[in-house]
Amino acid sequence: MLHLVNKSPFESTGLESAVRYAHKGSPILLFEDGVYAAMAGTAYEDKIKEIMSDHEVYVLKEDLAARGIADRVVDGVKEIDYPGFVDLVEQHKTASWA
Amino acid sequence: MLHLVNKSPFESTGLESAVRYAHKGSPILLFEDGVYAAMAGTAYEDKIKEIMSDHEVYVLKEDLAARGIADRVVDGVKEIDYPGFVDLVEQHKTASWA
Amino acid sequence: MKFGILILEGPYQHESSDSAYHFTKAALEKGHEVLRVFFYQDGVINSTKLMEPQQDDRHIQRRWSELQEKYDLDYVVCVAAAKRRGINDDVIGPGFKIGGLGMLTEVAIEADRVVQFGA
Amino acid sequence: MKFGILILEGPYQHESSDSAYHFTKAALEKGHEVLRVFFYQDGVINSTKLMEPQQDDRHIQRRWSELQEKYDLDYVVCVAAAKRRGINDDVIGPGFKIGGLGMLTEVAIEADRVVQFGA
Amino acid sequence: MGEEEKAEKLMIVFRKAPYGSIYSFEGLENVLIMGAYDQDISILFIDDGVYAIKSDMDTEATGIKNFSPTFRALEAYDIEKLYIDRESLESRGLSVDDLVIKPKVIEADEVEKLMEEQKNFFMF
Amino acid sequence: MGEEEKAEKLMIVFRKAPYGSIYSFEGLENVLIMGAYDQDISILFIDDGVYAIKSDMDTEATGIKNFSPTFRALEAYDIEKLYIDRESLESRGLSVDDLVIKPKVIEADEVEKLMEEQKNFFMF
Repeated sequence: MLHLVNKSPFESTGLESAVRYAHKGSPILLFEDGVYAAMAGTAYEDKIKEIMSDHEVYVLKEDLAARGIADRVVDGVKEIDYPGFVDLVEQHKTASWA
Repeated sequence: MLHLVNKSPFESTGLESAVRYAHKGSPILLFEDGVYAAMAGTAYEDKIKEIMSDHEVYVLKEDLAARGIADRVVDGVKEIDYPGFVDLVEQHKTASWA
Repeated sequence: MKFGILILEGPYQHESSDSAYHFTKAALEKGHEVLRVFFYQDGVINSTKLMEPQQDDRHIQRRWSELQEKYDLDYVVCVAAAKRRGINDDVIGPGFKIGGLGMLTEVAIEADRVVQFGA
Repeated sequence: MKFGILILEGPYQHESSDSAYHFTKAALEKGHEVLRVFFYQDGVINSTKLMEPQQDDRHIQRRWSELQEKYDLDYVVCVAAAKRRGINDDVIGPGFKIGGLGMLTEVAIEADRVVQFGA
Repeated sequence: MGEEEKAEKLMIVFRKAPYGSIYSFEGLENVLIMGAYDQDISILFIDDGVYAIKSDMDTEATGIKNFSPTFRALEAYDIEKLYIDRESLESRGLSVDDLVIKPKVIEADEVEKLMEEQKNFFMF
Repeated sequence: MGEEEKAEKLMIVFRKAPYGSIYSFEGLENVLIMGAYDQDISILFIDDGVYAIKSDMDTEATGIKNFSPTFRALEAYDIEKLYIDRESLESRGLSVDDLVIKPKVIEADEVEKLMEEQKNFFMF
């Protein structure tokens, strides 16, 4: 199952919920304000790295660019665009942790 | 300064922000989904008790009743109604941590 | 005391517009002055007379309009925010008027307290 | 693959309606079928043709209407949610229609994937 | 699109607190309509959604419609597959005795499993 | 209500992330209007609001209007009292060099003090 997270990890517990319920191996896609969770150098970086030990973490390029953090992505996070987002949804049932 | 918090502490970091910036002695009013932070027996109870060592914590009765938790309030939290809310705002400048 | 009220969220979706209404009513009943209620962001949607909630639910626009009439209140719906969301002079209920964002600054200058409701 | 799209938040206030639009467009461009876009909760406000955003901003209703025309899509605005928020047949833009919540259940039955956007 | 003949597995997930936002109310409206379609419906309560079925709600002073009676009526709609996440419940100071309906208590790792079993599901 | 003669201290607080919601955009519109009233205006960035002034924003692919140029224009409006919370900035992986404007970095305990000094303030 693909888990969609669209809220900043500094403001909302959406990503924590997704991770609590996601089985090992289930991918997580960060978009909208959720992309801040994929930013290097933040207080959340250790947490996202821990999440990446159990899950592929994807981040939406369009939302990274809008926020000026396209060059600050934590190593190992996979950047995708909207067509890539569609492909992921094609491969997985999808839960939205708004 | 009076700090207004209207989001559940399980969903949002609004109360944490309020507490980070609030000076010792500044009151906090929990209303709307914020009232869950004043509920006894939750995983948040220790945290609200810690907050109460530095701040008066108020909770809006109308929102407690709506959620069926009027009889579950942590000891020491002060219950007020809308007229009491107005009185608090009269006494303090007011910040909204939505 | 002179209050100003700022509402940032729409009716029904969030409790904020209910809270703002109950607070405003309580302030008036205590004899305070409410200089202006300013509807901004999705708050502008509180003003539409086109809303038709279920019979057994509150009618948020009508409730605001009745409060306005009773206390002769000043309700301003921000024009820029309203235009984005499809709110204009043809759809606002009695007692609301559309106005510039400067009218929010005026409240900040003149009110003893501005209380904001949202998100 | 057959997609259904569910939108729960209003235009401009949240990025969700932008994300839903870009996703829907990308799915169509990849050759997928989009059985229905269902507008629920504040999502119903995406449909109002009364919106007039600033000249240099996107026009969210018009963008949806153009996509509908290009791909002959089925857009349903939930009647109960719409009535609460002042959205009715007189204000919806081209390509939108107002319909019952059952039409969301139909999508859940028939689509291979329903993707929801909001809050 | 018309009605299908075979029953599909569909689920509504409640995960937001009641009254602060309309999510749980409009989610419940969705359940009632789904109930009329003769499908295989499940309902799941997780996160703050467990608060949606707390007993003793009295919304009169807020002016907002109390939806508790509607949750109580779910059985009349033959919706009987009700689940609730133990950790969400316990961390929020609740037990099944505090609720207006009595969902089956499940563990966190069953949540994704239930979701995966559905044809489709919605989260409110 | 008409314009006042004496300047009042007014403040806008940015505390939400940009683009996910309209809070920062409509908060900025409010700043520009306030700037025309000849008052004593301050701006404060805390929590996710620090992200509102990150440099290098490129919103083209999202279709949303980029408001960075408007923040850059604040000086032209004689709005020079700009503050930012150090902890919010650092915990979000940013330094002042990453920002399109250069607010004065303050500590968390100065935030409430700044708010208290105002006649009124708004939080977006």
